[in-house]
Amino acid sequence: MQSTGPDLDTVPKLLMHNAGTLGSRPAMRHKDFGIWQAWTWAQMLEEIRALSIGLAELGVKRGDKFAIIGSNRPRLYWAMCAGQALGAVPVPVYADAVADEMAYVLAHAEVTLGVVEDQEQVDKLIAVSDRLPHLQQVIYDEPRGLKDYDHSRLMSFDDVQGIGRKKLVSDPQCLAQWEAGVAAGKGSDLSVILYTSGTTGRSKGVMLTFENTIISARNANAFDHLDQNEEVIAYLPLAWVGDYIFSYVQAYAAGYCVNCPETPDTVVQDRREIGTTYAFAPPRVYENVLTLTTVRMADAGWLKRKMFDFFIAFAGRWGEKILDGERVPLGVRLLYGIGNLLVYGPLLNQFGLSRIRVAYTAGEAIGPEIFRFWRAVGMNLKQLYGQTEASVYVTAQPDGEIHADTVGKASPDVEIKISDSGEVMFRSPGVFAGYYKDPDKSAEVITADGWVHTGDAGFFDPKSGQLRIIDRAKDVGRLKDGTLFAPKYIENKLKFYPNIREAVAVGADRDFVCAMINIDLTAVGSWAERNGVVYASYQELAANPLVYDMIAQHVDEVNRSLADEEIMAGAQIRRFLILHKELDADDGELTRTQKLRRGHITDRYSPLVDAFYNGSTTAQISTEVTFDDGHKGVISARLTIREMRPYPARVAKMERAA
Amino acid sequence: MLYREVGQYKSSYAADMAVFPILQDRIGVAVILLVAFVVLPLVSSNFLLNTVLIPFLIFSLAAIGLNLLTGYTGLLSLGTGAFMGVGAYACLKLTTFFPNVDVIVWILASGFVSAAVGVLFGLPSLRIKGFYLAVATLAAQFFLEWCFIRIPWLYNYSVSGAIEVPLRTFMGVPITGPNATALTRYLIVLSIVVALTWVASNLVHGRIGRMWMSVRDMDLAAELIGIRLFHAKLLAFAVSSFYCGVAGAMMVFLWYGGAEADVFAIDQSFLVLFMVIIGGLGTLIGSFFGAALIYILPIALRTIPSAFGLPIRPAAAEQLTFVIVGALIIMFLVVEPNGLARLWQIGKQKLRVWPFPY
Amino acid sequence: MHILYQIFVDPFVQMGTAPDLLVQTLWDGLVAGVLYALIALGFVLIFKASGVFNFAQGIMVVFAALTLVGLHEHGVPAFVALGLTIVVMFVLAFGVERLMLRPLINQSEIILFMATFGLTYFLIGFGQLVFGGSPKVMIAQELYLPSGAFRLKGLGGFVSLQKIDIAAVIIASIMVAVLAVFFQRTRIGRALRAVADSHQAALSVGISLEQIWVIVWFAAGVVALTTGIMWGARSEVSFSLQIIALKALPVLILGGFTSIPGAIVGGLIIGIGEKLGEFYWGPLLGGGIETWLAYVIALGFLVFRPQGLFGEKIIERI
Amino acid sequence: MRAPSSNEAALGEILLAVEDVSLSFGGVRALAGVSFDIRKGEVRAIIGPNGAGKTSMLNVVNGFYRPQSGRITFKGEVRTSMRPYAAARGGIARTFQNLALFRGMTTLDNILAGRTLKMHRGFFWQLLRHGPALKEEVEHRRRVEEIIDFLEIAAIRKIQVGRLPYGLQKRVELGRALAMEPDLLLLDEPMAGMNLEEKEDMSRFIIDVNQQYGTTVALIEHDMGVVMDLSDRVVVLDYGRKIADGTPDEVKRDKDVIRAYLGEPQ
Repeated sequence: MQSTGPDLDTVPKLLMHNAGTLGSRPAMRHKDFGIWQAWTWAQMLEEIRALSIGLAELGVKRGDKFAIIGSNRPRLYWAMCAGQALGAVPVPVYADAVADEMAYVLAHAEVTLGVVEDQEQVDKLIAVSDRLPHLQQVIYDEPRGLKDYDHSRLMSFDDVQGIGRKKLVSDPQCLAQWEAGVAAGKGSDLSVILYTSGTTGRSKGVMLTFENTIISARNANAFDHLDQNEEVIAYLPLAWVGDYIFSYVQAYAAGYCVNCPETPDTVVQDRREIGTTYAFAPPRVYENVLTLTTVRMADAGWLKRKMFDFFIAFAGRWGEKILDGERVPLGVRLLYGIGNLLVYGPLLNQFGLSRIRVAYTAGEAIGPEIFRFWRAVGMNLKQLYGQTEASVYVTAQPDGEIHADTVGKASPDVEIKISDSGEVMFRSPGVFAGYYKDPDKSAEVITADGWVHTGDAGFFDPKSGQLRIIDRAKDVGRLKDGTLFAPKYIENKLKFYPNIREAVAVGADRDFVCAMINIDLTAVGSWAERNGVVYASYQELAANPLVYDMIAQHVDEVNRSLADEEIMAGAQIRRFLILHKELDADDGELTRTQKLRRGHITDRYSPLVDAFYNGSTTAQISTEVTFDDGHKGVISARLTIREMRPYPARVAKMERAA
Repeated sequence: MLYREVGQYKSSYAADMAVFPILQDRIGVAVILLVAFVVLPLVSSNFLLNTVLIPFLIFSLAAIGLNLLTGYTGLLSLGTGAFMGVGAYACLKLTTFFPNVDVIVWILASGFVSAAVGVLFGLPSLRIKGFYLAVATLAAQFFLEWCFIRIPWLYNYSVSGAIEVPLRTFMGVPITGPNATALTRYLIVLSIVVALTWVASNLVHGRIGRMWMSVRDMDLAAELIGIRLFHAKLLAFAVSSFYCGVAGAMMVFLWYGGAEADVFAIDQSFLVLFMVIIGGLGTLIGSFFGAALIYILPIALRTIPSAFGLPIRPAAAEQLTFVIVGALIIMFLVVEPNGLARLWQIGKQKLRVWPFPY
Repeated sequence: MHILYQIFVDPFVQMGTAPDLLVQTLWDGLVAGVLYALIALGFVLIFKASGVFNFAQGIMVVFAALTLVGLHEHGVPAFVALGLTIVVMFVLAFGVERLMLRPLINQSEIILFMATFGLTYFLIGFGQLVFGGSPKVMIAQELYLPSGAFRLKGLGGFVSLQKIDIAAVIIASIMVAVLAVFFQRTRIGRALRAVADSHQAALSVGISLEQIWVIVWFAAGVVALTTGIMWGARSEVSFSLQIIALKALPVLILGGFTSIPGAIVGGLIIGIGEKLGEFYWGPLLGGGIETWLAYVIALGFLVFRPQGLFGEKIIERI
Repeated sequence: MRAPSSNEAALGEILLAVEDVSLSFGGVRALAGVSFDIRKGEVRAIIGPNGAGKTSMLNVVNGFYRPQSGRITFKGEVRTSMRPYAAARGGIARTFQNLALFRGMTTLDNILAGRTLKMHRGFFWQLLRHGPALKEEVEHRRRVEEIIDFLEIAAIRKIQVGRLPYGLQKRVELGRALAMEPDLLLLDEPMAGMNLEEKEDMSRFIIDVNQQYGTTVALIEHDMGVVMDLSDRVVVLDYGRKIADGTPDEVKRDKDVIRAYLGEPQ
């Protein structure tokens, strides 16, 4: 059942509608104090209303911007809606951002109010308060440690709600006024500003209207037949558009229940307890889970391992066919049933995925092995391609038309075209209203007739008719000899090995391709344990010659597969090294959504890049790092560069690549 | 593997603190109860009921009693047999004085007599612990045993010096004495054992259980969080002896139908202690496992050779049983010092994390 | 009033009027006490060195005696049988160390205690299986142990001293002396004491813990054999002896678990105490109080001196 | 960071006064005529070299040892010797240098055990574990969950404490003491054997306990940095005698203290 209707064009209106029609159904749960606390739609309306009226009493008015900072907790989601009910615009911010990064976004958005999780975030805001002239009030959820703070501009969430509740009692007009305020909201109103942590430069504030998000959400719900019975777990950053649409707007549109985990560390356990039916995650999550599976199974007894391997291999052959409803021999179906009892079912159950009806991977390319693995064991994993600027949905794979290397067909109401330069462009009701306070940039991205430049290079796969994405358009370069060089394409191939966590390929305008690699501490650490390799630190493990040998093998396999592809054969990796530290968002090497910031990395590691191309076999590097507690230090290392032998280009078997 | 815990979330503390929080476990318990109350009565022969099921249940209850004292509170007792005896003799006296009150009431009431005696012999636990306390309980064992023999009043001055169980009926159905059918007695024993197990489970999962375990794990710290050690220990003695007493009364009234004092000799104490240790200290389910292994194993050892047609002298079979049981005890302790319940837990954990090893 | 008289006056009047009976009772108590002390001694040896509360000590007494008699029944000459029995006790010690103590190292004491229960069962079954379950007569004569009795006249009657009892007291005394010398003078003895103080210390002076365990269990086995011969010669060799063996426990409570002099003194107190109690006060209660009197005496001690006669005062530290 | 509180604490009333307490074991003298007081709301440190009698002092305060002479006044009542459980009833909680957890029980049960004194449902209800008994369990579980949340040990609530790493066990032990809602919290080397990060966490918890719940804290600690940061007043023991008493700054400058810590110059 969808909550549709032309009058339901804002999220607060959906809230009031749901409170009426789904009143006693759960709207949110939060594992807190050891058990799942739940709120029905009716209760949630009451909570949000109290907060909203409290905020109004504090002076929040239509058009104000207010920040939301913290992890996924019901009260922060409520704050979004409470503000929206007043016509104010929430600006969710990445909670793990350091104070400095946060200051830029908050100052740019001119936020007047911050709703934050705890003392940690309050401290950050206090630290940069001199740069935030508009900020008048900070509201916190968790009072711990804040007792002795100066409360002249600080107030607890409970107190704000208290103000609202008191007002509701004392002023009989208040309720009607508030409801009138909600009714006054329009679909075309600005609903949220989401700052994208761009891979280059300062982040930009993407403005989305209610219409943008609600139409996209309804289309998505209809596309996958989502209704009020879904259970989802909210664990992705609040500032990411995916979470905003998926844990917030889609939930309000379909009326399903959003569950907030106890802590970020217990997401797997919490997901398992709830048994989510609809999931949305970047490939990294699926990859980590698979790595965990591999690592744990490596410690299992011989017999169990054999059984596991047999059934996984069997599922690899038949699982996807069964999932897609194809006809398979009865024997296969029977054996798959046994496999389901012994392996697939328990496996999905361990990770809380057995009730999944639809799971999406998005944000980046997923390794085909990983993608097929999850589908083979019976989870309906699909790909979608989206952007903040599109209110997420650009393309998605319909049930039964799933391919590991494509991202699907145009989502409902979305038009797509490939520009002459090979860039993917789209037009849809979800197209954003522009970048906040940056009309020049907006005009650059949105054409006069409403098409949006995605910045991604791609093409339509002739066989499946689905979109394929190669790389960021601006990252696609050429080697000196003119060979096409798509760094991400190569990096993804590397990253599909569990031992490789991150890779950076360099080669544009150079003679050949080189790669800097980050090993995966979980996978390689477990390998080290099994093989008696002793190490005291990440750095030591990364420098181990045996680890180098292992990674060299992976690189070699990647080269072989590149040699199979006509246009990529010249871009094989000739030299590589293993980095001495993990690439980290705190050091600006990754974005907060864990994407490479390529330019920054090549600057930072320029001595290494130089060493690649001047023939050195080792390279010295010192880098400044930021520790978890915020203080900085320098680590330096001498890294070994390993030489690889490329494969001759073969006659292409282009059945997939074309 | 069989455990599918997705979607089993708890939204109240009551649900979270339930004894069986996992759905599959609840189903398992229901199945076991169904089998015990319905299936077994339908399919069991009198032999099976009399020689296997009834004694197994009675020993399980005694083992639970001792487990509350030794496993949960950490007080080693070698007087179980005597406390069982107190229950049996008390029941005899009570039903003699008040023949018209239902004997089931007296079976349960005799537990209170046993509890009182238990408290009396638990008094030294104020000052002593460990093996020293074990010796104190031996005093109880031998003194009470002596009483059972030397005080004719206890066995109603019967010529044989043994308890002779009188016929008692409940709503016209004979439940004790020679006319009571095995099935009736089985169902009564089963009901009492199930009910008392439930009660024991309630106790150990609540404040009192935590209090006992605190005393067991670190008595000094327990005292420093405000627990009166003496009270906690005496309560453990009382509850433990209650269970043993009821088990003893059931043993004579619902199983043997008559008994001499030597039934409650030190051997019986040791037997129950074995059950508790092999089953697993500090677990209720272990008490059942232990009773099954220690009681049923010898029966199996005696019956299996003859079932295969191997001629074996009864005496030799008995001796062989001793050898095997002794060796098994050592072997079990070597393999899993925490008892069968621990093995069970490990197995269950394996099933829960399946297909992973951990 | 009458009952008070019976308890507090009458027994002492009897002692005074018939001193021969008193001396006879004391002697019987002394002999029983010596044998209790011997069982307790074997126990203390093992507890000191390996921290194991060896419940099987009593059954080792029976097992040793049974083996000796059993071998002789099968035609083995008495002294060869004695030698063979010593070998059997060594094999037992070795087996216990290998199959029981070593795998259970670092387990809690209650687990080790339970393991000795298992050993008890095993030995009961094994002994009967091999040598039969019926009571046997000790080969006292073949071992040149005296029989018959001295009758000492005097004290208004006579006192009868069984020669075997005298022998038992002498042999027990020799045994204790030998052990004392062994502990004080020999290298192994010093090692044993080191172990008793601290396993770490023992390891650091280069003594294998395993060897020491074998040695103490073997020593306890020899003590058990001696006890078994004496006790067997006085009554008969049967498994009913194990109940008497339990008497070692109150002896230990009195003497402390780690003290050899304590075991001896405790044994004597218990032996004499229960004989006096049985003879003079027992009839008041209908007799047979011997079965539990020892425990009650021990219990009384426990409440007033929990660490035993010779144990050190325990100061609990946290 | 918490400069303002020390003056206020100095004004607080006396919660516990130790007067001329002496204690010896056999011939060994552990405490000799020690006197000091603990005021409501303060963090009081007891420091001194090894064997100075610090732990003995705590053991006397919570009734585990009986002093041979001297007087202890707690909440205005003279208690020369009280049983440990009576001390607990009076509102004194305690953690130990070498941990005294109930190792066979889970984190949750350990902390719940700390609530034993606050639970009153009788034996009969405990037999049923329904109705009032269950209601009481649930109420206390809620309170315990607050402590779990406070100490950030949610992820280990159902793990047997014996299997936890040392630093977490220390935290659970603090949790159990907090569950008693004590007026006076005695901490015996709360940071012994911890790494820097764990020490910082523990310091934060101690400060929060003191500030948020107003619990009076008396702690023994070796790490002088921690002591100086945390405590309002410090008493210094050496060979069972008090050699100094005052604010951290005063104590730091005291000649006797310097001598005790650095050894007497010959």
